[in-house]
Amino acid sequence: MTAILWAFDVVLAVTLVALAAGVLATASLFRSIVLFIVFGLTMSIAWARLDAVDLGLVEAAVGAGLTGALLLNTLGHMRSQAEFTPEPSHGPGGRLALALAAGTAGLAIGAAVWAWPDAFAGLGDRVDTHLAESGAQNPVTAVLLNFRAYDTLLEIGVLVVAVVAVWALSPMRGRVLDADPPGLVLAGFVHLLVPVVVLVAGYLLWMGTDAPGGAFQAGAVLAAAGVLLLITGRVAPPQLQAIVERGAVVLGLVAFLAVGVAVMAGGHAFLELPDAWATTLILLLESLLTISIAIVLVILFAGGRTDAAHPPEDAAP
Amino acid sequence: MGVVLPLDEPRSPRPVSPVPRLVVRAAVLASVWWILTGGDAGSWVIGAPAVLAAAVTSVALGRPERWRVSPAGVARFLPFFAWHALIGSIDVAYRALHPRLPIAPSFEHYEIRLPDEGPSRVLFVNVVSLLPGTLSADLEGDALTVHGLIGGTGTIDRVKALEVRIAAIFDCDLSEGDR
Amino acid sequence: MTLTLWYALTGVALLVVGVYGLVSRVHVLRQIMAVNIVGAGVFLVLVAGAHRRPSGAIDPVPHAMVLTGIVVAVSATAVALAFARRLRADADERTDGAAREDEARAG
Amino acid sequence: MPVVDLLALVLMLTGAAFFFAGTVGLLRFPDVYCRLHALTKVDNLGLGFVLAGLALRSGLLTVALKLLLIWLLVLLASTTACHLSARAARHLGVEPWRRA
Repeated sequence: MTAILWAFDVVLAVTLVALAAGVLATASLFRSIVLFIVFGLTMSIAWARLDAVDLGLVEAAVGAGLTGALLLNTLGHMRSQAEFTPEPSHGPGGRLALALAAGTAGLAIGAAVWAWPDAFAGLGDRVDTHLAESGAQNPVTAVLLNFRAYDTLLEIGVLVVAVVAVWALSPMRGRVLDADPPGLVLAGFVHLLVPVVVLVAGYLLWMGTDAPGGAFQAGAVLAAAGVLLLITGRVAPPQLQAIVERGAVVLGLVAFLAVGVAVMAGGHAFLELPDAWATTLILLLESLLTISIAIVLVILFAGGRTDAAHPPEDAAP
Repeated sequence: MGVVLPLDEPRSPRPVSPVPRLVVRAAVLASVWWILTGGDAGSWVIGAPAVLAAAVTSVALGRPERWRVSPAGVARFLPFFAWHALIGSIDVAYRALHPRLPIAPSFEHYEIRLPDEGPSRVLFVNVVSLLPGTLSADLEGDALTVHGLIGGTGTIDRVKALEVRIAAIFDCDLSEGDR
Repeated sequence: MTLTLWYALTGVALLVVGVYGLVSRVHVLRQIMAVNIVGAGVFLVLVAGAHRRPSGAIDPVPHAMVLTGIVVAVSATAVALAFARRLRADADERTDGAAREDEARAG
Repeated sequence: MPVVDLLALVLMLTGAAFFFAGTVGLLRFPDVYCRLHALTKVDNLGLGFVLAGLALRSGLLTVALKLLLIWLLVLLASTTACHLSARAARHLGVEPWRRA
């Protein structure tokens, strides 16, 4: 059995590196992006192999799905002549020098990894000791929303900043999204699938406290439904002018800060969840985070601001 | 007898109330939630709002249609589907592995008789792609383009037979389809 | 060779491929994908390293960090792509403007 | 090995065989339309067999139902993707292959 698993690990690793090389070497940008999506999906298998199911879920939804959709959307914006761009060559000497430099850096990092001790507890033992008081059975969720809630607070902050940046960069003039009517089959698909996706997002959210899953997975899955609605023309691109959407964007951040400050009234430190309330607070925070993450990712996909001052022109190229 | 599922009645003179649709869909989605969580009673804290949100989404996305599902039609369809999906796969697998690749692909055209835009059509067009040698390649109005892997008149015959089975699920009358 | 070491070295290999791609490719979309591949390599090293507990369980802290990292990476990618689109739109506008001026001069 | 596990193993190996045949079809069939036949029909049946094997191994009704739900969603997604791919290919004017 171990021999089969080793063969699997070898095939997986070779596939990953070959896909990465393919992404960067393929002449057609469209193919390159498709390979990148396959790379993300293959990464999620690697996460599963390393017992990182939480990461596998996020990678499949975000790394492969959403990043791929973002890239394809941008490629669509960049007009078709951008599709085949011959990469200017650095000349054999230049390429060799670049490869040597990258290879040397790799060897140095590889040597450092090689020197790792075989056994290393890290912070795992401390997480295990305090897991019972975290309010979550899934250690990854416990770390995210309790032990290192600072990280998550800052992360949701990063998401909000990203929305502001994207919004500032691109008033959505010109082509919004494909104006092609979805057709009966796609419309039927969306009609059946989106409600189920909403349910699955709720399920991932619920599961997150004691098994792989949580706000990030749920938010990413919900965002996928939003993107599907967006590209099939079932909903207009988010109108950031609308108070509801602005509210949804900052909902997670505000709730996180509010909870962090509120617990201080009980004599706790900032973001130090009281043991008795931890489970409830985590579930509440995760629910609000899910909504914010989903709306942020959809806005990032839509890739720009639509407002009264810059009404989107019709999709005619 | 048929279970009335809320969806479309294209020529209905009165607007149809969304409430029965909402209730039926919420019930269906609640059973999906039950399956997902393995019947965990505590999960309804998240489950109830999630089911409600999903049901509202479903109703908001659909047109106010009304359609019926005949349990007898479903009961007759399932073995038909299972058998033909199996045969279809074995057939393609055989052709793919055969050294001489015995295929003769062609496009065929078919006029759909199932009612316009309804869920029966969506099911029909999707299932066509799972049956032996047929694949729905395009749809414009009532005109379905089928890609046949083996060609010949068999392609259209199989599609026609499927349409009758689908019509039985939804209690549709195919004879008035040429409106 | 342990599972940890194998996947950590795979991560290093991805990092090398990504860095080489980043400096040798010119198209902005491919550079953005190269950065993402570098990120994937780093994440793989981190998570492989989290697989070394004597108990056989995983160390959840790097997992949580990488989970955060993936979401931050997608937002960074989105911002980078917004920059790319903006650059492209401005470049197009300049070419269109130049073309119009040429037309005006010719006509 | 208990009979149930043996049966599950047989089911999963059957599924794997279908996946293999589907992949051979993807590689050997001459054009996009024929390849879609292989992917849509054969791979989905293969997945059905694998999931049936997994359901049998778990021995739990809720797990079996969950796997059935997954299979139905995959069927829906892949027949939709198949139709959209074929449609896009036709609209782009991809010529179907004819035996010479």
